[in-house]
Amino acid sequence: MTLNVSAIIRLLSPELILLITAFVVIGVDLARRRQDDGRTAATVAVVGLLLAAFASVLLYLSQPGEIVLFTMAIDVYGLFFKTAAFIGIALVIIGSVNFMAGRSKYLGEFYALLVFAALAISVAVSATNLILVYIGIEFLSITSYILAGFLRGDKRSEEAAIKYFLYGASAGAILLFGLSILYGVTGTTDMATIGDLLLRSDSAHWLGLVALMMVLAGIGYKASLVPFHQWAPDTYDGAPTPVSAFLSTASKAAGFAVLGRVILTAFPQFQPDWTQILGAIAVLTMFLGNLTALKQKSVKRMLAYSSIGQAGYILLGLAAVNASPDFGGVNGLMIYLFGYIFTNIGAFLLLLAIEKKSGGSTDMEQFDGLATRSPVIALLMAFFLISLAGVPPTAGFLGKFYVFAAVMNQQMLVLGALAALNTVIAAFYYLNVIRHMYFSESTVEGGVSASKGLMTVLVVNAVMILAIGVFAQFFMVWVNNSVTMLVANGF
Amino acid sequence: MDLLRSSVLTLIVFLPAVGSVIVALMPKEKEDLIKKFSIWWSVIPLLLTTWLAIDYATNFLRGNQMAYQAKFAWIPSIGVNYHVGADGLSVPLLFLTALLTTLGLYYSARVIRKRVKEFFLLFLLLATGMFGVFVSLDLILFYVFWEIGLVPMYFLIGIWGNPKDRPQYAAIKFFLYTLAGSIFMLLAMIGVYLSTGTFDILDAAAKGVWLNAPTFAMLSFWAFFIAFAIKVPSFPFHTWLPDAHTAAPTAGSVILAGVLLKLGAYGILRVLLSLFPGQFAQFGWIVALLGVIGIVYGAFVSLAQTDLKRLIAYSSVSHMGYIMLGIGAVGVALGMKNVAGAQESAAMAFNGASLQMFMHGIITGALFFLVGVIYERAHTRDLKVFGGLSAVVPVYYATMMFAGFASLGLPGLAGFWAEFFTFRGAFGIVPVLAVIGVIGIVITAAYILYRIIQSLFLGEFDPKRWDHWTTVFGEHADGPTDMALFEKVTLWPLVILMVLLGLWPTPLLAFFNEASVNILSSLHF
Amino acid sequence: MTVPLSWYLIFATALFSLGFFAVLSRRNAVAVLMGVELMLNAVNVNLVAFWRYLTPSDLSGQIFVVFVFTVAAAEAAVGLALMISIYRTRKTINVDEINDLNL
Amino acid sequence: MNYPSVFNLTWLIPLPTALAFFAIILFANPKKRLSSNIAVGAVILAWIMSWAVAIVFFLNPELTEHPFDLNAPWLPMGTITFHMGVAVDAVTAGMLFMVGFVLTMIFIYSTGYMSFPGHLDPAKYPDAAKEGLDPRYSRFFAYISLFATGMLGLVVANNLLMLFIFWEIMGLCSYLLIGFWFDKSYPDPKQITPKQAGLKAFLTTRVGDVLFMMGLIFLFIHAGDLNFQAIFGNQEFLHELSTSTVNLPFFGAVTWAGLISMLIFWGAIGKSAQFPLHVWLPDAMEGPTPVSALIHAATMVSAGVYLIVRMSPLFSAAAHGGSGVMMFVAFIGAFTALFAATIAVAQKDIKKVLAYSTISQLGYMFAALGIGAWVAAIIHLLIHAFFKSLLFMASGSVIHGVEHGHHHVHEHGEHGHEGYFDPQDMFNMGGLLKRMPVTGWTFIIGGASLSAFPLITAGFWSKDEILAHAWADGHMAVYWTLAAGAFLTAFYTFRQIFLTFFGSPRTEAAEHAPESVRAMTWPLVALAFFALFGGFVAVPEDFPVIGGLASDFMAKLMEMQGEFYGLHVAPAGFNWTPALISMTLALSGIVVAWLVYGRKPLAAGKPDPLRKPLGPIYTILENKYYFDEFYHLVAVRPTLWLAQFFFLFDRNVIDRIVNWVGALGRWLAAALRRWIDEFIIDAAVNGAGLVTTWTGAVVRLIQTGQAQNYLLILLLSVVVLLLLIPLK
Repeated sequence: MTLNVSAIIRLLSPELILLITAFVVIGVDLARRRQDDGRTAATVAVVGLLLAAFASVLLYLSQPGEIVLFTMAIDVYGLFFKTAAFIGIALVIIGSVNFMAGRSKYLGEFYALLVFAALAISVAVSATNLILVYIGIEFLSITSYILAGFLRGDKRSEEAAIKYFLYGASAGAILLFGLSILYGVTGTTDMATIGDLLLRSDSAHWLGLVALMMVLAGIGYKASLVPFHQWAPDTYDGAPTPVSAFLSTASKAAGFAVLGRVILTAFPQFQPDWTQILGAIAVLTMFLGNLTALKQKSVKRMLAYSSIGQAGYILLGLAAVNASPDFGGVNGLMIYLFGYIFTNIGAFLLLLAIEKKSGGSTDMEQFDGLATRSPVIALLMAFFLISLAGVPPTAGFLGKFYVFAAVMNQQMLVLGALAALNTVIAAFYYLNVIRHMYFSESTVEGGVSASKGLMTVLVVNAVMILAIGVFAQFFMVWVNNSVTMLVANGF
Repeated sequence: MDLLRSSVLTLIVFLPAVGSVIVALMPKEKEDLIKKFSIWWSVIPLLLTTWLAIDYATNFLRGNQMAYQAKFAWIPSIGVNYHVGADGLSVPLLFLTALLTTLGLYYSARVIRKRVKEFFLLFLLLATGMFGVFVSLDLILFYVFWEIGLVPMYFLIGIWGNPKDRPQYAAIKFFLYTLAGSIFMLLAMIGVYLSTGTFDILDAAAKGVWLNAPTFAMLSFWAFFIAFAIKVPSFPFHTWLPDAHTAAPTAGSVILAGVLLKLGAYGILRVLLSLFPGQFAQFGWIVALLGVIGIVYGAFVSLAQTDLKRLIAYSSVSHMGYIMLGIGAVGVALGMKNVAGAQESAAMAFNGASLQMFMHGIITGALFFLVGVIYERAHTRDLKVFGGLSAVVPVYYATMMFAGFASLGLPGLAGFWAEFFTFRGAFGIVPVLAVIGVIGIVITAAYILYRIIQSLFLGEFDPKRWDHWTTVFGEHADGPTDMALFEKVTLWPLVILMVLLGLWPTPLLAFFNEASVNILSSLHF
Repeated sequence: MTVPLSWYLIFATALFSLGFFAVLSRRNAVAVLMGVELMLNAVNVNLVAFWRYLTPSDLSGQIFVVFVFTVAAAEAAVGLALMISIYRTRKTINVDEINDLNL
Repeated sequence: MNYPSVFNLTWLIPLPTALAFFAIILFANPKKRLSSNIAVGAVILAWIMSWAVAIVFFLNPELTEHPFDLNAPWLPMGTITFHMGVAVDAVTAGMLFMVGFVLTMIFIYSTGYMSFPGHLDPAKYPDAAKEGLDPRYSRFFAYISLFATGMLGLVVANNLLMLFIFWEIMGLCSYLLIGFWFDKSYPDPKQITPKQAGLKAFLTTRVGDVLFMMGLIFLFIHAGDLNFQAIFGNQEFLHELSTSTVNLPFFGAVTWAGLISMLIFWGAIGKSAQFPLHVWLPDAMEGPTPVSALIHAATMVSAGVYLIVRMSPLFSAAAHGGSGVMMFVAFIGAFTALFAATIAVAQKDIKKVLAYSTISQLGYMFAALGIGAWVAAIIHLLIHAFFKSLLFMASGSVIHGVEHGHHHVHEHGEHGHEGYFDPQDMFNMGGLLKRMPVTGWTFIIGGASLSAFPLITAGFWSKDEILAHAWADGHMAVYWTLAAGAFLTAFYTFRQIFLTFFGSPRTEAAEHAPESVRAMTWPLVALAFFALFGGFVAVPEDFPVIGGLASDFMAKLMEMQGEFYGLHVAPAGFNWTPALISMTLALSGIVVAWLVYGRKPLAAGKPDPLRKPLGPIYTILENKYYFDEFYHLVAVRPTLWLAQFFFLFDRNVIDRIVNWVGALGRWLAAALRRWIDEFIIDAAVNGAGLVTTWTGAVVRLIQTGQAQNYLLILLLSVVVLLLLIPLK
């Protein structure tokens, strides 16, 4: 399939926009004056991200299914994740302007890095070639390391970065090892071809499995799946809060997207195997995340564990993937992630307001009586938490509903029951924060305040959460379309 | 008229939510405005439900149909619809909900003093959840409203609960317990879809659920049942109730006892009965058994209480047992199609259970208001410090007598009919269990008379025994003052209903009987 | 007589394990990073061997190796920068001493 | 069939008093006199209507063949509709005649009786004390109005469900009225107070009521209806009911008719205070005396008898089907008749004696029903109501007088003895006939009637009828038991009369007791008339001399009505032997009483002369065979104990289970953390160390930091995943 240049430019327009944006951001930053708090660079970055998102939507609407440059599939599946990730990162940027302004001198780089991360995600979720998968993941990782350690001189931030770095580098090597085996077995790096070839040769079966396991580890760590999750709590906890928001949402979504595409296109015939393994991993992830979150005293760390727990639910969609049009699993994963991005970004960014008041602490005590001190912030937090807990009519409910439905559809009753049980456990610690906010007497005087940008982000997130829950059909049409294409393409 | 009929349920359901949004937009200093607005706003659903009842009675009572239906696609890709409708079972319960909501708001306007705006906002939101459950004809919609009702109640208990009663513990227990049940119900609902291809209750019932997969059918049945049984609550899932009721603010307890508990029973009748008649026939005896245990056990435990509110909370366990007994009997009867008289008995048991839903709502609602009346004055609910109030606060005494005797099932007052019909049905179907159940009647009389009436009202009033009296408005007082006007306005409508329905239950019974005949005949019974 | 493919593979696996062992056993972060580089290069051996033995006509194996080199370099750059930054604040790059964030 | 139009009034009969109840509690409450006027007016209206209906029925005996029945649709029940309605047959007419009249008399009497009570402190209720009326005067009239509604409704109800409803409403009123003086307490903590008595009454009868309801429900299930005429007019159904059986644990196979009858009879046992549920009635005397007269003598307690009268066709069908339920009724009745009479002998409280006598007399009626003497039971029911309410009201008048006397003494400055004074204790009385002649003489008339003083009292005729039946039908055990009871009845009645009215006053209070107001004495006189002459409605036709002279229309009427219901209730006929025996026994009872108490009046402060000769038996009787203590031990205590047990069980077991689950979760969380820290990581590290040791490498080569622990886990996880592959 050969395409002319203009077609390629059209299809890669989101990536190109991001690339240009990133450089413009750096350029703007170079021209920045002292008193500027990075607002200009951030604005450019946000505009670029939103433009890219817009471009993705336009592309989505044209229902493409082309492979560009032999390595990138510009299909609705990828575009869905791109859109979600771009919007998510844009929200993170808007919310973090005030926070970052006082903390770092290199604001332009920060926003540029986030744009680069968006680009990395964009590449990764489109990749149909092992090489590009690896490049995309590593690109994302490297930007993430820098972002996590962005607050130079901040011990926690640095530690978060180095832990993430060491873990990520090793995991990347394992991923690479796995990919090399895949290449060795099939002689190609194109995933669709690999899928075909593996289907035809029985002898390569066990080697394929080895590759699968390694790929699972190498990509699974991005999605913070147990047992590849251990970096996550420390990194989410230590990294600057906007970065944690990014890592636990857009980056994680990319992990799931890539994992989904790889195992669906390269390993379709291993479905019986990965169904079981992913199911087990999902259960482990849920239990470990939720049970550990129970004990946390810092809300940020609690959210870190909670996002591990959430990853477990999301993975259910992949574990229970099937060909049914309504509860196929992948659509559950996607709608879950879509809602989760808004919810978790909201919850994490809201911590900025708390940190500002407390000087960095996000302990439960900081939340005591928040409802009387800052009712709007408390209400938003409660709303995010309720969505995370999966109470209707929020996005969190819709996502859970779809992944549960997929699990039930595959008649994995035990898995469904365990997931349901986890919902209850999780509700306990989410409600615990609400309890502190609404029921407890304040131990701290005075309300917390959020900058305009942050407030906007929080409200937008809340509205989106509600919108996804209520106008579910609108979003489900998008999701289902994406899945249909994916299924038509490979699976 | 047709437009009104097709939109009235939607209006009833969402008006309170709209009201709570409006309250949210009001400045929180304007407490008076918030209170007045909420009360009057809640009157609109009350009027609408009243109209609904009258209209249903005049036009649909012999029509054998689900009236006021409205159906829009919500998530058409999986066949989830916004599908609402009301029949003889839901119409009275809608009215009950509207009535208790208005009364609760009206009462709370006088006694809620902290965080007023949030209270009224949440209370209105709660109404949406409750109305929604009673009109939903789609499983997912049902679940959504079911959960929506959960959240405001959590806040009501936690924030406005009495600090002495561990409200935070009670609130979280209430929430988690209910959630634990309902999340499995969600799985079962998905199962219904996978089996029938629809989430619509009526369609799914017509198609039959898991007809060829008895194991799935059984699992689904239990998932649904446990969710409902927790909400009812049926023994042994009842332990959240005493804590929640005791801790909740007065109006919260009223709604909790008056309406929220009914959601579970309603769910069993509306959802479980029509979707899983086969399993119901098979396991109906367990339902009935739990009901009987609940009746007797709850009554005995009530008898041991010395805290007035906790006593009434446990009495709810006992009274909800009647509902479970009735429902269980209906289930057992489904398996007795060839037995003469089983059909009649089933209809009566159905009527008894649904009557109990309504009657318990007004009676226990009134009782919780009455607890509030004394608590606002004495600031204790310990029965040991009272006595002789009959001579001091005669109006309060009289009101309590009506509610108390209605609660113990005295003929001529509302509670009797529920008991009578339940037992009439149960004796025809599960006589052995029913015989055990009647022990509860005696014990009920014992705790109402011995614990409540005697401790509170009889004997000589001794002002020395308790000296923290205030008036209901918080001013110091030397002894109890009789019910204030707003308390009378709150309680007397309920008392009037108790008497009227006690003497002439026919109008209410007509609704329920219609539903029972329809639902049972739709089960080819 | 040519060297069989399996020799390369065994060598690569050994190298990979050695790298991993270094990653696990060295306390100095720079040494850990070197371990990672070793692992990546082990894979490169794999890739080149596969290319040479299986698909000499298709360049994708070689391209892969080139990209791995690039990525490894970028990774090393970022990693070293991080370590410098850490050394400035902590005066150590001992991995086991960088441990303020706990479970 | 054209009915006299007055029958259409029937459904209105319970209405005026019901309206009076609501009018008083809602509006008239603060105005005491207005309240009583409303109540009295309402009851007079009810009385007029009752008598209109009753008398018209008496005048048209052919109506017994077509009892009046008026129905209106009421309760939709599945596909059928249950009807409410009223019916008038001879039994209803007779009851209406009695109830309407007695109610009115007692209402009027109450207006006088409910003056400011002695146990209250006038300082606390200045307004009421000034008026000289009970502070809760209005409330009292509201309650008795409601009660009147219950009783009248019960009588006119045409189905068992309505009967049950009114039955329970009366139970409520009984509870409220017994505990009317809820703030009364006694220095002796063992003495039961009104509030406890009310509770006891309600709960005891509740036991019976629940069984009654079960019977009702079973009947409903089988008959599909509860209308009396529908059920009893259907001989086929009754036959079927008496032949189909049900297997019960312990009892084996019994017929449905037998079971239902038995259950319903238990309702009557509770309501009519028969053994073994008799314990509440004596304590019910804690209520104001009009209440005792009304509820616990004339009307409510006899409703139990009325119920069995109503249900007799079923009982008789059950008996035909071989069930022993009729024998059981006869046994309980006869036993109670004698049993209660023995207790009455040793009571010192004027009202308690009457209470036990009521129990005993109700026992006669049940015995009559048990042996099939349907007519006799009804007649005795009606006549007993008159003389027993008379006796109670007269005793109330006495109490009132003594209390006033007591106050009089106190007001005049003799504060010598501050101890508790019991105005109901007969040993505090004596010689009252002179002080209170109307009360005294009417009491004596009532007492004579109760003792079945031959020929001139109504009680003689009605009781004789029962005894004659027992004799004629060969129920010798019943006969002799009842005859012995008759002796005791005469004895304790005249013991009471002698102790109260004769001799000289034993206390100053009795000395100063005034005659009661006219509102109280006039009803006594009116009732005395019926106590004397009411019996002439049932003089056996073949009674010597007066047999044909006096009318026996009532007996005839009931006979006809009984025939209609398929009950064969031919009159026993007059027989000298039993008549003479019972006459002799009654008279000898009076004579013995005179010998013990009348011949040599008891002096003040002296114990009961019976105490010595009877010895321990007296103590047992005085303590009512220790039934209260026994029930306390086997019913009350275990119930409370059980309640406590269940409560603790709930808190400590069932509730804990949930908390345990919660705690388990938290524990797991903690454990997981520990486990990961200590077990997995340490083990992994140690394990890796071991491996290195084995391979001869440097010991403790691996000294991981936390980040490297993570990496180790990463490695191990991958290894584990790879190890899974061979399992495939």
